[in-house]
Parts: sequence; structure tokens; C-alpha cells
Amino acid sequence: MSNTFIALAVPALLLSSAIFILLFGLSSYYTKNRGYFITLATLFVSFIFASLGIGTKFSMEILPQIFNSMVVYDTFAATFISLFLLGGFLTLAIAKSFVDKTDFFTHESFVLLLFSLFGMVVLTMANELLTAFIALEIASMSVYILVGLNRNSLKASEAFFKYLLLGSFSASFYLLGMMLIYAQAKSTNLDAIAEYILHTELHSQLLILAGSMLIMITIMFKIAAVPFGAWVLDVYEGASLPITAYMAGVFKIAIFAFTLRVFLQDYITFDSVYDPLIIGGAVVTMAVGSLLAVIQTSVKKMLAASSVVHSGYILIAFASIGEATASAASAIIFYLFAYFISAIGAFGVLSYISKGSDKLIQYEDLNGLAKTRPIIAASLTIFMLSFAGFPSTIGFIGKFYILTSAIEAGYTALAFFGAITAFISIYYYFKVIAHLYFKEAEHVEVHYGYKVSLAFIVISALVVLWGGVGTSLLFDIPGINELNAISKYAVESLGL
Amino acid sequence: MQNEILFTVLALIAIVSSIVMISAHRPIDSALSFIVTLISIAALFGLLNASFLFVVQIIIYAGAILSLILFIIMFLNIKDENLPDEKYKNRWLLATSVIVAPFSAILIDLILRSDIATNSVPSESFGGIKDVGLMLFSKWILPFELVSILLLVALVGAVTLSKRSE
Amino acid sequence: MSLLSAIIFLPIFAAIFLFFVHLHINLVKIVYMIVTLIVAYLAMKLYIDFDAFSSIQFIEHHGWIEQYGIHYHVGVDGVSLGIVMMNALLMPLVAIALYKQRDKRGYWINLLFVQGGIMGAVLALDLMLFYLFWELMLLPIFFMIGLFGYGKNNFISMKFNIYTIFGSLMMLLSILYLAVEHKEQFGFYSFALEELKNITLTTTESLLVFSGFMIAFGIKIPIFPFHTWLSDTYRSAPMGIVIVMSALMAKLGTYAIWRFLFTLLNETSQELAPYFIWLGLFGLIYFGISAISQTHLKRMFALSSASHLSLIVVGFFIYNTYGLIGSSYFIVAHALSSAALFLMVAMMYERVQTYTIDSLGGIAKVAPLFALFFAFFALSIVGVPLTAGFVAEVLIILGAFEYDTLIGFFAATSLLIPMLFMFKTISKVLYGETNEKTQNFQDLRAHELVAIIPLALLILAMGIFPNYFIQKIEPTAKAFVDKKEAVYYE
Amino acid sequence: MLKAYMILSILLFSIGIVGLISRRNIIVIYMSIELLLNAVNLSLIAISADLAESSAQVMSLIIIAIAASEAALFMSLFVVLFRNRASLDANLFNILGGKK
Amino acid sequence: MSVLAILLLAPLVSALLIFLINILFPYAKQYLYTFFALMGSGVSGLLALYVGYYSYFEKEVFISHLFTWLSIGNFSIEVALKADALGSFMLLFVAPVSFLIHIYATGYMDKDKSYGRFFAYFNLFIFFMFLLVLADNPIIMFIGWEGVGLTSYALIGFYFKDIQNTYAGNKAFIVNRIGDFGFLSALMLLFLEIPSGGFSFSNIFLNLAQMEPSSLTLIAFLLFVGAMGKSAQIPLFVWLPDAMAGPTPVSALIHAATMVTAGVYMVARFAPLYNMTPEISLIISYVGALSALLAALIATRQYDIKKILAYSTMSQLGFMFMALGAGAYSTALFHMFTHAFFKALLFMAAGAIIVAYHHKQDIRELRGIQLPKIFKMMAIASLTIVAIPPFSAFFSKDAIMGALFVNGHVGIFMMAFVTSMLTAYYMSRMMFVLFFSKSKQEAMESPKSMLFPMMLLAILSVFAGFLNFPEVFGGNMHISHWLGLPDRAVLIPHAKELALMGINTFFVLLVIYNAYRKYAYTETIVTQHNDGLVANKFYIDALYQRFIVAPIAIISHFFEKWVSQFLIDNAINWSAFGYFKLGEIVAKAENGNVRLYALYMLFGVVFGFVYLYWSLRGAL
Repeated sequence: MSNTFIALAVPALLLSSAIFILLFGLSSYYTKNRGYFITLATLFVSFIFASLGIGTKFSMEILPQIFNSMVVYDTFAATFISLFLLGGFLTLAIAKSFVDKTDFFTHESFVLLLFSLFGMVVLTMANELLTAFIALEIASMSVYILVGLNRNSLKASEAFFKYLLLGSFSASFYLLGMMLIYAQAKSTNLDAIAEYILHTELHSQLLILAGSMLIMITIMFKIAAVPFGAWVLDVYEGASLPITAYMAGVFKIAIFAFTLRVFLQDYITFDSVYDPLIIGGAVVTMAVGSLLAVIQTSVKKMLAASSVVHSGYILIAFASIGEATASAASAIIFYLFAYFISAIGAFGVLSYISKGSDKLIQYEDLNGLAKTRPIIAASLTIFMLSFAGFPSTIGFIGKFYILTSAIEAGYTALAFFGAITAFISIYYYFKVIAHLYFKEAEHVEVHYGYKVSLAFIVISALVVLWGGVGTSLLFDIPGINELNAISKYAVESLGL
Repeated sequence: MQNEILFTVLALIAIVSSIVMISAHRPIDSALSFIVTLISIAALFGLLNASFLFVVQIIIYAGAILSLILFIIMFLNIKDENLPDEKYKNRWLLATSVIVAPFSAILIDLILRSDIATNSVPSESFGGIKDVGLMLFSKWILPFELVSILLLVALVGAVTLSKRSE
Repeated sequence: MSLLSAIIFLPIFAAIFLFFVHLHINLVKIVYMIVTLIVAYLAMKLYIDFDAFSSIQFIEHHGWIEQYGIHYHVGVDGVSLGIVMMNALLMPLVAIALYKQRDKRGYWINLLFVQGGIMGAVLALDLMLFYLFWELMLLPIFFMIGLFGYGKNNFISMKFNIYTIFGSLMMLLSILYLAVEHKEQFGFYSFALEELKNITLTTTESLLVFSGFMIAFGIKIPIFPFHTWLSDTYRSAPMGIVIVMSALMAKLGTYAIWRFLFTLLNETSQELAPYFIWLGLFGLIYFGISAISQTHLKRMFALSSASHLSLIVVGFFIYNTYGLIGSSYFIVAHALSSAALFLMVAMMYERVQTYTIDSLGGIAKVAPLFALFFAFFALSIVGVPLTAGFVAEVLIILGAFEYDTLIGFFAATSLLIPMLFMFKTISKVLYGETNEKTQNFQDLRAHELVAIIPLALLILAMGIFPNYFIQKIEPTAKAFVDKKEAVYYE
Repeated sequence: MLKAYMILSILLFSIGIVGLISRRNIIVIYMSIELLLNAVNLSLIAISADLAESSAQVMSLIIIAIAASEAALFMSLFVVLFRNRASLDANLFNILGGKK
Repeated sequence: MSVLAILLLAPLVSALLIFLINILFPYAKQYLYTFFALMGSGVSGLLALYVGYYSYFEKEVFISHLFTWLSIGNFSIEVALKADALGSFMLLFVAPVSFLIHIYATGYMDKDKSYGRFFAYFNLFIFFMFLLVLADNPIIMFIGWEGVGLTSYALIGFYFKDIQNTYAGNKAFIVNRIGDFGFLSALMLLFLEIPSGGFSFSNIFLNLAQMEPSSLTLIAFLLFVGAMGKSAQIPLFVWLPDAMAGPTPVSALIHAATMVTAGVYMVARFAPLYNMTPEISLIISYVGALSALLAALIATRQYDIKKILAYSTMSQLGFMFMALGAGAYSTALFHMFTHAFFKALLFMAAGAIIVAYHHKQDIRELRGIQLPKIFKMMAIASLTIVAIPPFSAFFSKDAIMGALFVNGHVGIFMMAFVTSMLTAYYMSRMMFVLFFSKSKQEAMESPKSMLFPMMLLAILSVFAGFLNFPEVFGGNMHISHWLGLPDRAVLIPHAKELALMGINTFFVLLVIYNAYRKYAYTETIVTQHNDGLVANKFYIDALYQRFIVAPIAIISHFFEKWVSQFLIDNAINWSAFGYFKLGEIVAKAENGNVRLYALYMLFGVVFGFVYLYWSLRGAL
């Protein structure tokens, strides 16, 4: 299959499936289960398609005559697309109980999920600012609505309100930035902008600087970097658990995919200008995130706050891109994978034990889980360890790459700060483990059911472990080396 | 020269009416002054020979969107006493203006310092529907298609959110 | 799988197996015994096959994370051999002594896990692998304290965990810095001990890297002022883990000073040695004196351990043949003594349900065997002649005198200070009139004797015939000292 | 002339920001957001006129479409919020947040 | 196996056997223990006589190499036994006296519940004592040295039901360890000074000449610190009176005859070293003199029969150290030799009294006891200790006085003289109070097993002096010649020696008469007031308590409570707490108001642009 075909097939599949469910949902043959499995199947098939592009190095523009070089398909895109398609698949697979038990999760929700993934696919492939923006808006808007799905819930509607309001606010910065860049470079194509930057002096790049600053602000907003990420706690809290997992794990990957592309192609020339800002942002993000995380009493909000911290870690790698391009960029990809698999697992567990209800899981609600549900407890423990960057989990390897790249770039102090933050994070992640194992709860026999969800949670946990120690020495399963190679290829395909 | 005068007048109208918009107590007042802003911006489009966009601006913005807002305002029928009691509104406005001032000042300074103006002479058909249409369907076909999906998403979303639960 | 890997992974895999397969508790104990005995057997084999005169041996070397030059690289030399042996020996004995007290699967699973973790950390020759095991062994300890601890065990296990991980993260930064420096200087990443020692660092860099390592080791040992987790943790932790911590984990910290700091940052270590010697001496006296006013047995022995560990640190930083050999001998000797003593305390707790010294008394009358062994192990901690601790202390003190007379005198206070509290403890616990708690004190049972007699015999053997054991350590130590002197004279 | 337009657009943009942050009435906040988009559009048209090339006009057309879709969402937001709380005061919506 | 090895190991083996029997068969018959105990000490006693014989007559040096204790690099410490003249001499009285006290103890400890345990410790003690004496290597000697301390500790606290006894044991061991601290430090310094060839005594002495005088002085001093602890000299003497808490055979053997003299033995062993450090020798003399005087003074006001003897022991040890300091090593050893006999005898007699009168030890309560055999024995021993001719101590003490006289330090000599007067005083006081009283107390005589060894010792006390019969009486100083130690003391002129003897004896008799007037058949001992400096032992125990023990407890408390917990741990906990507080402040900023969030974003934007502008300042 040619790459062009795959590049077209993946979004087309998502889109057509979305529209099919939209229509099918009106017919009487529609049941929620069918919609669910169609969506799952779509995601799985498109994941398989996308993953064909992983591990080889290629880069091509899709139908350049028609699409006018606005989208490219390369290993980078293929890698990211496979990542978040897998993420979407896992989220949905784990959220089976949620899907079944909530009446607000209608067929439109599947449609929106597919649309958002479509948006992300395009965003990842976008090589032009406006296309990227529209794709981002498609994804964002779908997510806005997914957040507000439970329209009878005060929390959900409030979260929807805040996310929409601030999202639109930040989007307008993007547009202003795009306008300024266009005013200067007379183009919105990333390659053209890069070309322009390469061939001009600083005094004729002023508006590009200002514009890229504005675009960066939007990105910072989306990845919930302080001070633009104040929404994240509210929205994560208000949204249903699977949606939170989706935002934290999947959506973020897509944002970073675009960010990385922009960074590696354009920003890298302004490295000296932006690095201090990114470093400052990373520090503030990590600091505020961990400050918020330590005081939370609800696991979900703690994970929300800690996702801010993880964004901070990734910003460390972004800051290091200028000096240690290859290792930093692949570190970001690896870290994203590490974070997303852990986040999906962790939120999935929460969703699994809340049985689709709207309940905010407190630390106390985890008490005694190790006794009643040892497998679930062990999986959650593994995810927490991975978040905390504990060795033998994939989270540690991710953190290891990031800190290494920071040191390689000469930002040892930044790496030190990252380590300090990781140290603080031990508190809130291990608190979860402590509650799982050490606290007794009155014994209530709870039937959770949904063996499939459980199976996927366990699989995620195993992946987390394998990603931490895995080596092809033992079994012939791709391990750390292979993941690393994949991210290397992805970065190299950007033509650097 | 004539253009400059017109621009100044329209710009002043746009700015004043937008200031009125953000400072009016009742939303209906805001909406009405926002219409003035939109129309003055549309007029500026016209001044720039963008005739098609002029039309679009009037129809979609001043027409559709603003009607929708007015409709919503009427529909929700918020009484004056139910409006948020914005005691510190003016202080907020003032404070925010002070905060935002450096941002605008810096941007304006950068714009003034930059070398962006090419002062190309536009062709006859510039800004017309054909010109824009050709561009839309040739170079910008992909964003255009994507926007249609975006609208679909918004549509689905609006329906999902607004319908009464069974 | 070759010997060292088997020693490392057998307990870990057994632990994982036991976690997933729900066996009856008795079966769990049997599996535990079988596994630890196999490990002990393998360790014996290792000890016998160990060739004192070649340096690191039994090396295994496989690629792990290739892009970053991280390898699975393990090997054993004279120093690590001691800890490996202790680890292999103590684990089955702990089980024999405590098997009646503990009927929770988790207890044994965690102990198996921690055994593997410590083995890995001791044998690792790749810094990343070392870090992996170093952190991994924390986990079972965290669980053990939280699950089976006493008092405010949640808070304490959390505090312990956070405290030690702080150190680990500082060490991680140092490790990463070294690896990156290696890349800058040689063009590729490496985490192998052998390769990293070739890099050259500026003074500031090496100071920072050194302190990163030292914070981790210092917390684990602990040396002053990183000790405040210690007494609470020991007090709260279940005995199995107290033994692991005092007999093995803390020793690992001192071992790591030698293995990593002296290999990687030899010159910096030498430059900073005086400070750490003084810090160690201060700790020796400080912890010893702190212990005097303790009334809780576990807290007292915790501080006593800390005091002796400070002496071990002094011995290492003195860095001459006597100091190195003495400290490595002391690692083993103190592991034996403190493990045995804590076992005795555990047996005592099972009988009287208290750790408070003042509420005990007269045990010697009702339980002469218990009293005998308790007194013997307590005295072996004090370092009376014919016990292993004496030999070690003499060697360290000798080394200290060789280094500097004044330091020698301070090191020699280790003869005095532990005695001050140990003798009081012996008197109060064993002697005097019995009270209602101790009057029905049951003497040692057969399985308890089985557990502690080997320890007692080994302590005696190491005290009377030290030469046989020291021959395994001596060439390694000499090699280090020769190298140091070579550096020194360059 | 282009710079004048752009300065005007920046000013409008700033006014929009001020309105967005200072006002508690969500409808006014929404209108401020629309003002932000209009400000961008104004500049784009000016650039287009300056370049004598209609790409920027297409962009602004697309931005209007995006604004329309945003409008749809905001309308349904108003409905949802009003249905739940019978108010459109932004300050009232604070049950979520970073607090415990 | 060589003679020495058997001699050394016999008591160890018997100790282990007794120990095993004690554990495995708790109800084993008493005679089993007796058998093994006497076997062990008897074998070594006989062998000691054998060794002594060959050493004295054939000048044979017994050597036995057991195994290598430690070998590091080219330096090794061997476990080797060597019985040269000095060692054989020590053996000659240590082993037989031990054996005799063993026999005595079988009677003393008869029917005791812990009979087996007692003899296990007792035999273990002998083993360590032999190790100390026979070691050819200071480190091994140190092991024996510590070992005797350890068994002494165990035996002092033998009756552990009274916790005070065990505290006395603790005190003994701790104070001894302070001495050991010095001893070991000295050994370490010495070890480092030896360039090669092993750490045996002979090799050490070979290398003495090359060592630096300053380090030699330090080593000599530290060694003496060790001796101070073991031999109960100022300031490390406080343990000895308390050590009387142990069973009386223990006091007789360990705290009178053998262990406490180890310090003297050790200094004599290092005689070549001390000959090179005269200033330390002087210190030794002074410490010995002061200890002797102080102990004698305190003894005059003690009522506990065993404590009187304990202070007396300390006082006699002071004499020995005076002699050592004066360089009269063989004289000191000779006094040690005689002292072993008469002091053991005194203690055994005291023990017999204690047993007979149901563990009464206060001489005020024991007035007028009726034990004629014991009285005879005790009288002989007392006359010996006060140095009445021709009892053995007359010769030995007189030799010491002579050496001191010649040595020229008048202060020391005067102190020695006063001490010897005080000795006469307190011994007579004890004797007269015990046996010369109007009241009568009847009691059973002691069993034969106790009396027999006492008789033997009485004979030895009387006649042991002739072994070193001074030249002034036509003797030839057999022992001094045999020992062949590098004595520094010059020979005293015979006339002066005779005069000294005469004066001394005269004054002693005067003092005894005085004491008789004061104490015999009077109530003085009861009516006499008992306070003041001397009666309170110069407040030394209180001083130690106030200035050493209490401060350590306070410091310990201070370290743990204030430094560890308050300062360090609180700092850590408070920083964590502060972090939480900070988190709550941040959470207040994230209070859910969306406009504030937008405001934060605006702050971010403005900051970004200000930064951008600032960083572009050069380009603009």
C-alpha cells in the first residue's frame, strides 16, 4: 500500500465511520453496543494502517497538487497518529462500563470522538498554519462537547463553559499570531516560513517572532502550561473519567505532535530567544503543578494537577531541543508514549472502579482495594510508579531520556529542578499506593464485571512494565530499544 | 486622502462602539453597539476593496450571528435585576486595560518597526467573489473542506448539548 | 541463566509468581524457604568458586538500552561478595526465626523481592542497572512498613520513601551527568563503571556529581544529618525489614561509596575524605550518645546501627588497606550481629509484646538460653574480642591511626560508646527481678535456635579465625589502595 | 496604510481582551471573543489588500466560518448554563477549581 | 599439641563442656560440674608447675604457634603462645591459685542454683587469663585482656536478680574499657611504628630504638592508661569496690590475685619501652603512690569486709606501680606474687566468714565471730599484708620501699611509707573488730573444700617470700634473676636497707598497738562518727556521677530531642508543611473563577511580550 493511500485512508476511515454512525444512530437497528464496536473497530483498523508507517523513514506531501502542500505524511506523523489512535482505542476499550452505564453517552459521542481523532490526524499531518488551526479546532471542539456531554451535571457544564471560553480565547491568539506571521512571511506554510526565516535578517522577522510567541501561547494553553493551564484542574474534574483520560493522554499527544513539528521546523532558529521563556515556563509549570497536586484529596484532581507537572517535564525537553535536538525530540516522543499509556491506564482504573458514575474518586475510596481487587490495585500501583518515574516502569525511562537531554543541552539546573519535582511527586503518587494497600476499608463485595476493560487495563500495565525493563534479550517483543528507535526515526523523518 | 479620512472615522467608530460594547451594563446594549462595530469593520473591508468579504461580514456577522445573539438575549429574557451585579466593573476594566497596555504597545511598536508593507497595486477583480472563489477552490481547498467538517462538529455538538434529555 | 543472574532474579521471579498465584500461606513459606535456600546454595557456590586474586569476576554482560549504552552488566568482587553472602544467608534464617509470627503472604513476597533487589544493586556494574535495583528494593520496604508496621506506619513509610527517593534522584542526576559527559568526551553514551571512570571533570563538576551520589548514599546509610528518618522507621517497621535495612540496605550505602565514588571520582573522594571522616566520626559519637537515652529497643538499636555505620564510612574514607578491609569486614560482621540482635528482639516482642526497655527484666532467670544469645549478640555489637566486630573495629581503628593519630583516637571511641547503652540494655532486659510481663517468658524454641545458632557460630568463627575470611577481601582492597597511591603520586 | 489597519486591529483585539476578562456577563464575554476574531480578520483583509493577493481573504472567510461554529457552541452553552443555573454570571460558575 | 596449647585450652574445653551440660541437661548433678571444673583448672595448674619448673631450672622457653590470626599484605598477626621467664612466673602463681580457688569455690558455691554457670565463667576466665599471660603478641594479649574483663563482668553480675549487681558489672566493664581504649590505641600506634617482621613482643622491642621518642611517650602513656583501668588505679579505680558484688571466690581470684594484676604484668612486659620513657615512669609512680594512699585512706573508714579488702587490693597495686615506675620491675612482680597468695587468702577467709554468717558483710554486725581456724588463717594473711617479718610480703614490700628510697623521689617514698602505716591500721582495725570483741557469735566452721586451699595459701603466704630472699640476709634474689627483667633500680646499700626495715617494722607495730587500743573489745566501731571526706570516699563516685554520667545522659537527651528531632527533623517536617501551605495558597488562586484564569493567561501573554521586547532590545 502506498503511503499516500494510508495517509488518506486513515482520516477517511475515521471520517466515514463518524458519518456512518451519525446516520446509523438514527436508525432503529442502532444499539449502543453496535456503535461502540464500530468505533472500536474503526480505531483498531486505522491504528493498524497508521502503524504500517512506523519504523521506516519517509516523508511525503499528500496530493500536493490538490492540497497544495498543506499536509505531509511522514514517519513522524505516522508514529504520532498510531500513538493517539492506540490511545483512543484503549480509552474506549477500558471505558466500556462507562459507555454502557451513562445515558448521555449517545451515538453522537462516538461521532465526536471519531471527529476529534480525525482532527488530530490532520493536525499531525498539517504543514500549514491555518490547516493546523482548523484541525485543532475540530479536535478541540469535539473535546469541548465531550467534556460537556453530561449536560445535567453542573460540573460538566461548568467545565464545558470554562474550556470553551478559554479555548476560544487562546485560539484567537493563534489567529492573531498566524496573521502576524503571514503579514511578515507572506505565507502560512511551515516550510515557506522556515525558508523565509533562513533568508532574512532579524529586523524583518519581528512580526514572526511576535506571531510565533502568540502561537506558542495557544500551545501552552493546550498543554496546560502555567500560567495558561489554569483551566486544567476544573475541566478534568468536571469531565467524565474516560474523557479526562482522553484529554490527558490522547489529545495532548496530538498537540505535542504539532508543537514538535513547528518547533523543529521554525522555532529552532529562535532558540536563543525562546529557550529562557520555555525554561521559565517549565519551572513554573512543574512548581505550580506539584503544589496543586500535593494538596488534592481527590485522585482525579491529583492526576489532573500532575498532568500539569508532566507537561512541565516535556517542556524541559522542548527547551533542550536547540542544543540536543535528536535526543530531546525523541525523548519527547518516548515520554508522551510513557505518559499516555500510564494516564490511560490510571484514569481507566478510576473509571473502572467508579463504575461509570460521576463520582469524584477520593483517596479514601481506594482504601482496601488491594484486598478486594488485587489485580486492579497492582495495575494502578504500576501506573502510579510509572508517573512517579520509578525504575522498571516506562515512566522512568521517559524521565531518564528527558533529564539526559536536558543535561546534554547544558541545562543541568533545569534537570535538577525536574528531579526535585519528581521527588515531590513521589508523595502524591505513593499516597495512592498507600491508600490502596495500607488502609483498611469495611469489606463491601462489589461486582465490577467488564472483564474486557480489566484485560485492557492489565495490558496497559504490562506495557508500562515492559517499557521499563523490556529488552529483546528475553523475548522477541519490542522493548525500550525499539521504542527508542521508533522515536528516532520519527524525528529524523522531519528532514533535519 | 479621502481614504485616510474615512479610515479614521470608521476606526474611531469601531473603537468607540467596541468600548461601549464591553462597558455597557445590559447585554442588549452591548449587542447593539457590537453591531455598530461589525458594520464599521465591514465598511473598512469595503474601503480595502474586499467587496466579497464586505458582504459576508454584513450577512454572517451583523446578520446571522448578531441576530442569534439578540435572539438568545430575548429568548432567555434576563431581567435587569437578574443581571450580574458588576459592582467593580469599571475598576476591572481599568485594571485590565492597564495590564493589556504593554501587550498592545509592544505589538504596535513591532508593527511600526517592521517592513511589511509592499503597497502592491491590486488588480481590477481583486476582492470580488470570483477572485476569492478561485482562490478558495484552488489553493485553499483543504482548509475549506476541513471547515465544513468543523461546522458539522459544531452542529452535532450543538444538537447534542441543547436537546432535552429523555 | 548464569550464577549471578540466578541469584538476582530467582527471588524476584519467585516473588512475582507468589503474588499472582494464590497459594496457601504455608506453601508460600515453603516456596520462600526453597528459593532462599537455593539462593544461599548458589551464594555458597559463588563463595567457594570466588578467586580472591582476580578482580571482578563472574561477569555477565548484555545489551539493554543500546542507544544510551546501558547494559545488563553484573559481576562480583571481594567487597560485594560479603554483602551477597550476608543477603543469601540472612534471608532463610529470618524466615526460620519468624515463620510462626507472620502469616501474611505479602510479608514473604516482599522479603523475596527485597532480596533480589539488594542482590541486583550489589552486583550491578552498570550505573543504570544499579539505580534500577537501588530504587526497586525500596518498594518492598515501603510496602512492608505500610502493611505490617506499627504505630504511624503510613506516615513513616511515606516519609522514609520520600526521603530516600530524594537521595536517589540526586544520584540519578549525577549518573546522567556522567553519562552525558562521557558522550561529550568520547562520543557515545555509557553507563558502565569501567568506562565512566575515564572521563575528566572539572573540580566543580566532580564536586556536584560527588554530592549527588553522596546524598543518596548518605541518606541510605544514614550519615549525619540525614538520619532523622531512621529511628522512627526502625521503630515502625516489621522486623523482617528492620533486619534487611540494618543488616543489608544500610551496608549497601557504604558499599556503594566504595564501588562507585572511589571508582568514578577517586580524586574528589580523596579531597573530600577528611570532611567525611570527620562527619563519620561525629556520627559515630552523636548516634552513640543519642542511643543512650532511648528506651525503645528498636530505636536504640537503630541508632546503634547508625553509629557503627558511621564508623564503616570512616573506614572507607580513610582509604588505606586497613580501613578498607576493616570496613568491608565490618559490613559483614555488623550485618550478622545486628540481624541476630534484631531477630532476638523480634522473638522477645512475640513473647512480651513490648519493646520498651523499662518494662522488661529478669529474662535471664526464666529464659537462660535467650539471655545467653541476647547477651552474646549485644556484646558482639559492642565488639568484644572473639567476635567478628572486634576484628573489624581493630582494623578500622588501625587504619584511622595510620591516617591520623587524632582521628584514630576518635575512631577508637567506638570501643566505648556502644557499650554505654548496650550494657544498660542487657542489664535492664535480662537481669533484675521478673515482672508480670516477663515471668512467663518462654525460652528459645528449636526453630529459633536453628535460626540464630549459625549466626552465632559465624560471628565467633569470623572473630577467631578472621584470616580465612579476610583473604577473600584483601586483594581487592589492596588493588584499590595501590591505585589510589598511583593517582596520588602522579 | 497597512500598518494603520493593523494597529487598529491590535487595538480592537486589546479591547476584546479587556472585555473578556472584565465582564461577568457571559454574553458580553462571547461578544468580546467575536471582537477578537474580527480584529484578526480586519488585519488579514488589510494584508490581502496590501499584497493584492486574495489568500488572506480566504483565510478571513474561513475564520468567519470558524467563528460561526464557535457561535453554535456558545449558543448551546448559553442554553445549558441557563438551564442549569438560571444565570449567565461567569463568577457563579466556580464549583470546580484547584481547591481541595 | 604442645604443652602451652593444652594448658591454654584445658580450661576453655572444660568451660565449654560445663556450658553445654548446663544448657542441654539443666538438671545435671553438681558433681559433674565439679569434676570438669577441677579437671580444667587442675590440668593447667599442673602444666603450669611443669612449665615453671623447666623455665626456672632449665631456662627453657616454651613456644607454641597456633594459627595466623590476620595477615594483611606482608604483615601478619600470629596467634602464638610463648612462655618465657616472665610468662612462666605468671603462670606459676596464676594457675595454682586458680586451681585452689576452684576447690574453694566448690565449697563456697555448694548447692547454688547457678553452680554450673559459675564454673563455666570461672574456667573461661582462666582461659582468658592464660591467653593474656602467654600471648606473644600484644593484640592477642589484648584479646585475653578484654576477655578477662568480660568474664569479670559476667561474674560480678552473677547474682543478677539484684540489678545493682549487674550495674556494678557494667561499671567494671565500662571503666575497664576506658582503659582498653588507651591500650588498644597504644597498640595501634605501636603497630604502625613497626616496619616489618610481625607484631611479636621480641620484634617490637627490637624496633624500639628506631621509633620517635614523642610517639614512644604517647604509646607508653596509653599503655599505662590500659593498666590503670585493669589494675584500678586513679582515676579508673571506681569499679573495683563495686566489683565486690560478685561471689567471694570471684573477688579472691579475679579482683585480688590475678586479673587486677594484669596491668602490672603488662607494664612489666613493656619494660624496655618504659625504660626509654622515664617521664611516663614517673607518672606511673605518682599514680601508684596516690592510688595506694587514697585507697588505704578510704579503707580505714569502710565497714564492708570485702570493700576493705578491695581498697586494700587497690592500695597494694599502687605499691606495685610505684615499683614499676621506679624501674624495679622484678620487685613489683615479686610483690604481685606474694600479694596473690595473701590477698586470695584474705578474701577466702572473708568468704568463709560471709558464708558462715549468712551473707552478712558489715564488720559492725560481725563483731566477735567465733571461727578459730579462719581466725588463724586471716591473722597470718593480715600479718603478711602489713609486712611483719618474716612473712612473705615483708620481703616484697621492703624491696619496694628500698627501690623507692633509692630512686630519690621523696614524695613517693613518703606516700608509700604512710600507706604502709595505714595498711597496718585498717587491717588491724578489721581484725580487732571481727575477732576481739566482747560479744560472741557462734557459727559453723567451713567445709574442708574451703579450708584446705586456704591452708595451702597460708603456707605460701608465709614462705613465698623466701623465694626472693634479699641479699642483705644472704639470699640471692632467685626470682629477680630468673625473670631477668631490665630493672633500672640501683641496689640499695645494705645498711640503709636494714635501717629502713627496722623503722618500718617499728612503726607498723606501733600502729597495730594503737589500733588494738582503739578497736579491741570496745564499741568504737559503732560509736565512731562516719562522715566527712574520707568516709565518703572523697566523693569520687559522686563526682563521677555529677560530671561524667549525668552530663552524658543530658547530652544524649539533648542530641536526640533537640538536635535530631527538634532541629533537623522539624526542619524537614516544617518544610513539607510549608510546602502544603504554599499549595493551598496556589489553590486559592485557582479558585474556579474563569475570568481569573483568563487574567492569568493575559499575564502570561504580557510577560511573554515584555520579555520578547526586552530580548530584542539590541536588534531594534
